[in-house]
Amino acid sequence: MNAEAAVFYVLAAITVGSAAVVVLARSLIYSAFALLFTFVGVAGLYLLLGADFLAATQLLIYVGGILVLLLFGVMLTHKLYDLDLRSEVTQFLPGVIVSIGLFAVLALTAWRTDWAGGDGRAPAATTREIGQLFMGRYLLPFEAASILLLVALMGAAMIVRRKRSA
Amino acid sequence: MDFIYGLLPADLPTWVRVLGAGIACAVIGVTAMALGPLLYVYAETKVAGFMQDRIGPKRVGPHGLLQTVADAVKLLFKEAIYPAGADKKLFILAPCLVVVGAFLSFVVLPFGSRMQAVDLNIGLFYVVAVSSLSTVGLIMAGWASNNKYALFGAMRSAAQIVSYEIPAMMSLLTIVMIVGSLSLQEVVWAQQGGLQSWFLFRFFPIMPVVAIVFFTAGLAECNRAPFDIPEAESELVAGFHTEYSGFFFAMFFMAEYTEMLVISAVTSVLFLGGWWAPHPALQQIGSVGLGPFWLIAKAWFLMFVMMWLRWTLPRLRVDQLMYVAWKVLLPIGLTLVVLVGGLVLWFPDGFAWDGWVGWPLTLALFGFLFVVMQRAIRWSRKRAVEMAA
Amino acid sequence: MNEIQQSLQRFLPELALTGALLLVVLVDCAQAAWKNAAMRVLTLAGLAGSLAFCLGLRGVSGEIWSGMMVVDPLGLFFKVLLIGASLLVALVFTFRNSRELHGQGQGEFYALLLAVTLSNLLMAGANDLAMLYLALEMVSITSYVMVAYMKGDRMSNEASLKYILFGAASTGAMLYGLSLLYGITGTTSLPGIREFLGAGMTDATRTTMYLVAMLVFAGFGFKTAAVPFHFWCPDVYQGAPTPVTAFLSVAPKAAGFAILTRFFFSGLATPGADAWDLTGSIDWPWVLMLVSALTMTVGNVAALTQTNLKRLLAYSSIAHAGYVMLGVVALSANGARGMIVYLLAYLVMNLGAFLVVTLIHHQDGTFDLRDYPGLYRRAPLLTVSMAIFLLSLMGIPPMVGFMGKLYVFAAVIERGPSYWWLATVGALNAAIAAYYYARILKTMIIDAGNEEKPAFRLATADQAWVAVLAIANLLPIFFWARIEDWARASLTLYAGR
Amino acid sequence: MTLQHYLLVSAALFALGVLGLLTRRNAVNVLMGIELILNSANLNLVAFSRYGTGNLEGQLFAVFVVVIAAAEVAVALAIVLTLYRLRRTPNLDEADILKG
Repeated sequence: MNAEAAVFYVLAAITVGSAAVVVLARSLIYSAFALLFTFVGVAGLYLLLGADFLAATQLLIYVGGILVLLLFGVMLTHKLYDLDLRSEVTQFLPGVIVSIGLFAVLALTAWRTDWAGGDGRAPAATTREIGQLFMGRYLLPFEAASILLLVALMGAAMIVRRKRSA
Repeated sequence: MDFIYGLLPADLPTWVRVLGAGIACAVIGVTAMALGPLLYVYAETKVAGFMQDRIGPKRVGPHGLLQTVADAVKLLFKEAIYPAGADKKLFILAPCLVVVGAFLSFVVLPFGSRMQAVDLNIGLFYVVAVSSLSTVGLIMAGWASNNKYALFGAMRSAAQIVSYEIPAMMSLLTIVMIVGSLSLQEVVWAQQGGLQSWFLFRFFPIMPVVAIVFFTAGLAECNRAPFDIPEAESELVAGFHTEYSGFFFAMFFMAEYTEMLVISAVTSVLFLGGWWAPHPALQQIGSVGLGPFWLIAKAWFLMFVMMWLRWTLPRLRVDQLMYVAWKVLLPIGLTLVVLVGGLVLWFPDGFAWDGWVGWPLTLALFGFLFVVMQRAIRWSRKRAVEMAA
Repeated sequence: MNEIQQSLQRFLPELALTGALLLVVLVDCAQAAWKNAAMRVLTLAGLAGSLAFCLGLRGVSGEIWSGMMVVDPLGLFFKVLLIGASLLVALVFTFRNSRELHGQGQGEFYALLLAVTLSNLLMAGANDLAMLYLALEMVSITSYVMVAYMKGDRMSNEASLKYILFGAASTGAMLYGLSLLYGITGTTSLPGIREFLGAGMTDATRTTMYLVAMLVFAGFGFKTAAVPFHFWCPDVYQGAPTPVTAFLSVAPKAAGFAILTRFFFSGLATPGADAWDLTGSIDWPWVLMLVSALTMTVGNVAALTQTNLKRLLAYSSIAHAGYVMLGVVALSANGARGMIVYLLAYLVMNLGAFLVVTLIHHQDGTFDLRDYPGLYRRAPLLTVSMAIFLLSLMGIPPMVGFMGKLYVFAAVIERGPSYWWLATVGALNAAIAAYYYARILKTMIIDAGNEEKPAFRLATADQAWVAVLAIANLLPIFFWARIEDWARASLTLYAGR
Repeated sequence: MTLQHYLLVSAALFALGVLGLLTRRNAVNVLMGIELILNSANLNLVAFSRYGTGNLEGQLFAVFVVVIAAAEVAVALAIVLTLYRLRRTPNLDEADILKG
């Protein structure tokens, strides 16, 4: 087993293991913190796949943004300093059966499909090319995403702001 | 790493040299990172003493030099106390995360043209990204303490860090636009040629503002005064680490000072020429490169500025804190991005006065700001006294 | 540079909307008394300008923004329809005549309306998986916010929560499907995908294509509220402010059909053949037929027992999505024309019905059918107009709704005997629908009401708009040839590369 | 390492995300499940980009997904917070005014 494989298995174990904790943990706060390891594990896998820019993006936005937001969400929707942040589970058995079936189907798909093949080389150092694509071919989605962020920011602020006393 | 690799005898097998250099680097790095804070804390107490007309530590060792060592030893041997009802696993994990987040940035800091652990081509982005780990660590610490002041402190810290990250990114972007790369090493190389080509002194009235925005946001990101609301003693005891003691408290302390060092070092790399000497003649003595010396000197100077500010400026209120981030720094940052984008396009070689006029002007500007601030503080003190009377 | 200039010229409708959006956001920051009026004018001007720019794009066909989007007659039709829907909503529903919106901040509403319209247009022209997903999510996220517009209102909030969780889950599934599609074909551009699939594929890959189609359909099904992705629909339509409901029941649904058409016909059709021919990879008609039949039936049957009019119209809109889907099922030029005509008709009849419901709520504060008796005497204009809208929804000639049904049914029957059962299901459904629409009419006209309630006081503008919408349901039959010409001309999809 | 290894990890993430969606009552927890699904799709995209055609389309797609996820979570949490403010519960099945 070479080094790459070893790293891969470690990262995969972290990712999937902590994702399982996210879904199965009884305590909401454990789920949230386990999500941290999932995100970091996925970032590691991106690095292994040669997508360094994306790995940094993953850390910055998922860990620094989304996870922090989720943690705020967890804490603001419970009595503060309440250790027993239970997250109840319903219909556990049917859920497990469905997901196992889903996993089987997807795994089979992954194995059997003839995926588009290339020469197997990783795309060259990505940051510069990604930057140029953003300003070139992907200019429109790039600008559209900025409009989306503007609207989401405005909308989220509008929703949580208390009604004006006017 | 290459540097140490070169020092090892050439007749050893390659893998021994690589491994040896790696281990040596790691040992030196971790030791420096772990022992550095001892020095910084000592410096902080001395600076604080000087500012407040006190003497500062002086009993343990000559001039109190061993005071922090003694403190550290005390902390290490103190019993680790777990608050009642605290979540022990997370309670321990939290300081580790914070420290890891702070230390990971060192990986890309360039101490010399070849003295850098890894020259990632996303270096700057990486520095910003790994600091997010600390944010999560803070929240974890606050929550695991089972103490509402700790939790409030943690949430305030997190909100503050996330907010100030945005103006910091904006000012980073300007540098990235000028250099055309995210690699810290290339940022430093772009400032070759002595004092006058440091980014702080380019595009005269603009880059100083960028530097101020970045440094202010950086200051806020490591929760330093005047942005230390999350740890405000008078309101929240000590913020997220209220419940921590002993070794874990020491870890938070270490992380805080390490973060200060990282912010200072990154600021030096971005604006003060990194490992370049102020004049090319000072770059090396004989064959020994002085790169690390210059970088550390600059970083330490900036840390001194941080301490200076801490003991000079009054603390901001929470609403003022957010106001500064969203309504002052962010608009300035956005304007700067547009402005610098235009400048890079139209003046690729910089302004005419960049060479020998830019840096004295910049220094004069900072001097002017200093005087204005001093006046303002004196005035507000006088007013406070009058109001009290 | 040249390409960007050319793209910009063909992108003027979207640019007008973006400009108006940004201006509205800026104006909203001002602290002036004229602010609300200014924002309304800006919004209307932006929409009207956008519509005007659309006229300049007639007959243009081609890729813009390096293949991220296409401009073609079908896309243009949808753009006109979508902008028209927003324009009508902005004109007809005001903060004055809606009890739910009254007193809420106005700036965000106009900004959101413009943003949804912009994203709808992007969706109608998307030609790349990344753009498609981005546009779809833009529509969704802005809609979530619009549904939650009534601050402090539990129903609005709950509706929005259900909407966002359901939406995020189904678009997540869709994204997974898109990622697999990228894996199979190695490209994210729709023409590229068609080229790849046209070259033929192995059996294993074909099986995967089934999976992809199912996952991707989760996203489209969510947008068009097709069974089994319709669960959010009644709750959201009931909880959202009525103007928003009216808007959501028309515009994003139409955009969903636009993207569905483009994805299936532009992305999966056989190159070289007739544009309306799909690859033989999957038995598409059967999948779509089943969805269509189920959607109609579920919507109509559930609507039977409703007494809340918003909820009733929500279920009926699910059923109408099923009828529109009939046009897609036919997989022929006539089917597509049926879909176009049906959507046009649906726009005027559904908006009209919602407007009447809003006005009644404004006066009486109720959405409950049991409070409707005696309305004929109190508000004859509203009742007559409502009758027109409902008859149109039923599909009674000479209303536009009839023309819509006529075209889709004709397209399905024309496909051959194996499709006739579907037409039968459709006809049965129309009968069920006629029952509950008629029940509303009966309640309003025949049932004796409480005489103590005062007569309706309606603003002139509201009366005028109700009348305009009612006429819009009646008149088109007289110049149908023009409409049919337009529909026929819109049937071109840009399919080059 | 082959493509299939990564696809398996992503399939596991997807299945776990769906499990979270199906079994959790807490709205924030459901959001976490959705994040898992988005991450799994992103992992797919990047893996295909690396082992498939070697083009960057997958990575760029993934960047947009990350941005969209951020916007979506911001709006979703705003709504959850309002729900909590109005109802004192983050649980989904207690949000039940709309029925029928």
